[in-house]
Amino acid sequence: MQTEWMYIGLFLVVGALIPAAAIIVAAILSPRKPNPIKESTYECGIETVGENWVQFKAQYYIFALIFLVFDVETVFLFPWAVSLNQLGMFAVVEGIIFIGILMAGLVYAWRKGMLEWV
Amino acid sequence: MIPLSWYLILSAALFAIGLFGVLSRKNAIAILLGIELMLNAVNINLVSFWRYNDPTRIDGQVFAVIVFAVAAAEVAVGLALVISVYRRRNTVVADEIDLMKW
Amino acid sequence: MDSFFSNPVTDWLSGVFTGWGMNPDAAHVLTAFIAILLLITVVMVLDIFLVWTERKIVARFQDRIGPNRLGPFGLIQPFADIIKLIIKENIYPKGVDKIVYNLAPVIMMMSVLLLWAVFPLSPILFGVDLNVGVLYLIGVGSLGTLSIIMAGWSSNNKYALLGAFRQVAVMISYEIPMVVALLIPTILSGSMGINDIVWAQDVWYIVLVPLGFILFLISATAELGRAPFDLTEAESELIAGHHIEYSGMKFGLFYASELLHTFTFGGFIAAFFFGGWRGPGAETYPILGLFYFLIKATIGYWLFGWIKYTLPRIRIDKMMDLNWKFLVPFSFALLVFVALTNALLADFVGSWIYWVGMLLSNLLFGWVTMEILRRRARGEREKVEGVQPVAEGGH
Amino acid sequence: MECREKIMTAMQIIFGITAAVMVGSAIMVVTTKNLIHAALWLIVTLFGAAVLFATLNAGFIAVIQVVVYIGAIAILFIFAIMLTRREKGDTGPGLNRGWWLSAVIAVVVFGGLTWLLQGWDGLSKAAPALGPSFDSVGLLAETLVSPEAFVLPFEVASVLLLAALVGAVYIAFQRKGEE
Repeated sequence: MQTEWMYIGLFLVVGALIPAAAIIVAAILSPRKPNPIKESTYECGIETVGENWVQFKAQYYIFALIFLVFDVETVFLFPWAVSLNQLGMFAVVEGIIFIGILMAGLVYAWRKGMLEWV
Repeated sequence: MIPLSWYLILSAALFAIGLFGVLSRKNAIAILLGIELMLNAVNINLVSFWRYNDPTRIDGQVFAVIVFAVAAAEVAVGLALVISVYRRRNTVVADEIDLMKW
Repeated sequence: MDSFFSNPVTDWLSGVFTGWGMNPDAAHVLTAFIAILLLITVVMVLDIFLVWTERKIVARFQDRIGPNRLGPFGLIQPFADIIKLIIKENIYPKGVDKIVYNLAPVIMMMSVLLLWAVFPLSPILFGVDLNVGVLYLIGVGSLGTLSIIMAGWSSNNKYALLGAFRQVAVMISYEIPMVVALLIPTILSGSMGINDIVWAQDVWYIVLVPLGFILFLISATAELGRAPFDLTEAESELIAGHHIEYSGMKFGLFYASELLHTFTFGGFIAAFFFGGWRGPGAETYPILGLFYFLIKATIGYWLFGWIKYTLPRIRIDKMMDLNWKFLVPFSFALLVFVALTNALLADFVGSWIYWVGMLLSNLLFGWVTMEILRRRARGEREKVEGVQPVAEGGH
Repeated sequence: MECREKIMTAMQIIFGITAAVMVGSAIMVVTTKNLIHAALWLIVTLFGAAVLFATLNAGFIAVIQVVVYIGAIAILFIFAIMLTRREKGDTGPGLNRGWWLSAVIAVVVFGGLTWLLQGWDGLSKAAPALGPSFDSVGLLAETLVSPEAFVLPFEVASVLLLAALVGAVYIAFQRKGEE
């Protein structure tokens, strides 16, 4: 178990080093002649107007929030799915109740019109 | 083997740093970041106690999973409150949100 | 079972290192390091050829020939591309957050390479046999999401930020149906390990749960950010999404990681639904398993390409509607349904009754869903048609 | 036996590096002015915690840490920071006037906790060895769902998540006509 995770860790290190090496090699080999026009922010050829920091609407947060709740639900559903074969019908009913309760949340958000993007 | 004390001291350190963040940050979201650190310290404790006591009793891991759910609920509601306050009063500085103070 | 890190070859190699007077653990780590380096090099070379394949496929779909000048069939073209990317000027736009800006493509590529750590290539050739493999897949995917946010935020560009946020909103939304689609093989095989899932597929899961396969295909397409869900490449509105300000090798990494990600997901589709490396004689001759697996993975990859070059892009609000109002409820209903049928047919596991029962119940579920959708569509059409005479009167 | 001890030393080195990174990034979380940077440092800390869970043989918890904290909670934080900011970077000091008092309290808490731990005799206990067939994921799965153990918390968790979803969505939702 621990050795498996050590391999994963090693993989992570190598997997980060190789792209990093690619960027570093490119940075060494490539020319560098900066000028203000070249470094300006890209905006379809016109001059950048106003702050680069735009205000976002709350809809992004709503979706991230619903996602968070369902993501945590998977924490519980994966053990449930693994033990389903051993525990049989009881576990299935349990899972149905669990999913049903959460679906109520989705239905609530839906009925309140919170799932509309616009 | 790593002694149990290492984990516990690390988690105590994280807890203290999180506490400092909660007490001293001005921004309400930064305060929530500090709370996340504290919850993580708790999780490290739970899992290391599970590992060092009796791994065949899985309770520690179950508690950790429940802590995940609680942390998610806390963050969701906390950040929603911050956003709601920001929309009404245009600030996220905790000191200025003193409507309920009096 | 052997794995990529401890098999006769690596044992022999670490034996050689030990013979040179190295301590056994260090030799083991060094061997694993070499194995990983080798695997990643092979993957990167594969990635270079994927660039060529992608360009050839898109050319064929658009009735062109594609790269054909450099070398036979233009095979040397991707190498020329790489040389160009390496010697391109290294531009830092005004106001970028340099560390985060450079870290984003690295994390992106790393998140794709990490998937190969659990890739089941053949019965004896795989990375780590994690017992939480499926969840590992999702966790690594979330690193990719993170890198998109980092790229968009650090670029100091409105469009990059907006594109990144849209992309992330889509990715996290479609992650829910994907997770549920992955729960279905987990239920059927009773394990989260990818190897266990492959071993459990006496009958391919695409036969048992075709709807699960379709669900996974749709959500994986969105997760990969490919058409019809490639919002960030909506050139007319968002230019290029999170990687507008990237050029040279950093852009190259984003591009290469997208292609490799697609191929990797083709492989996971093969592992979860097409029986992985399984096929006649694969268990006795593992090399045959590798062959089968690569063919299946290529079919999966080609499937993504087919979808990408056939369907037009979908608007973001339609995409969100599709996910939250159809795919999420549908996926959970399917999950419950599969769990229920699986429990009801538990006595027949391994016999043809189970397989036919699963398939028929799945088809029934799909038919009922289609019928409900058809009814709703008809109702909405009638609503629209009721208004139409007024519109026609204007002509 | 000797070989085994060397692996343990390797584990200790890994633990040391992870702990140093975690403490450093945690300090950055509570002191950085730029909130996005604070959130990114928090992600580093959380990733470190995932590594620690892996060293503790809790693979499931480690993966869940990445899925839930990095994949969802951190992203929620970043979204919230984006929503509540009008200009890039923070203006004014990030810490309030009494920050030194908070620092003293934090140090006292840390000192108190370590002092308490020192007096406890269970501290030097070695971790029990796990057999090769020990499957903590399967065990966790059975315990979490089985009727004799944690079935009630399992269901209550879903109620908790439902309450959080309904409450948070209700609070954050911008009704029509508002602003």
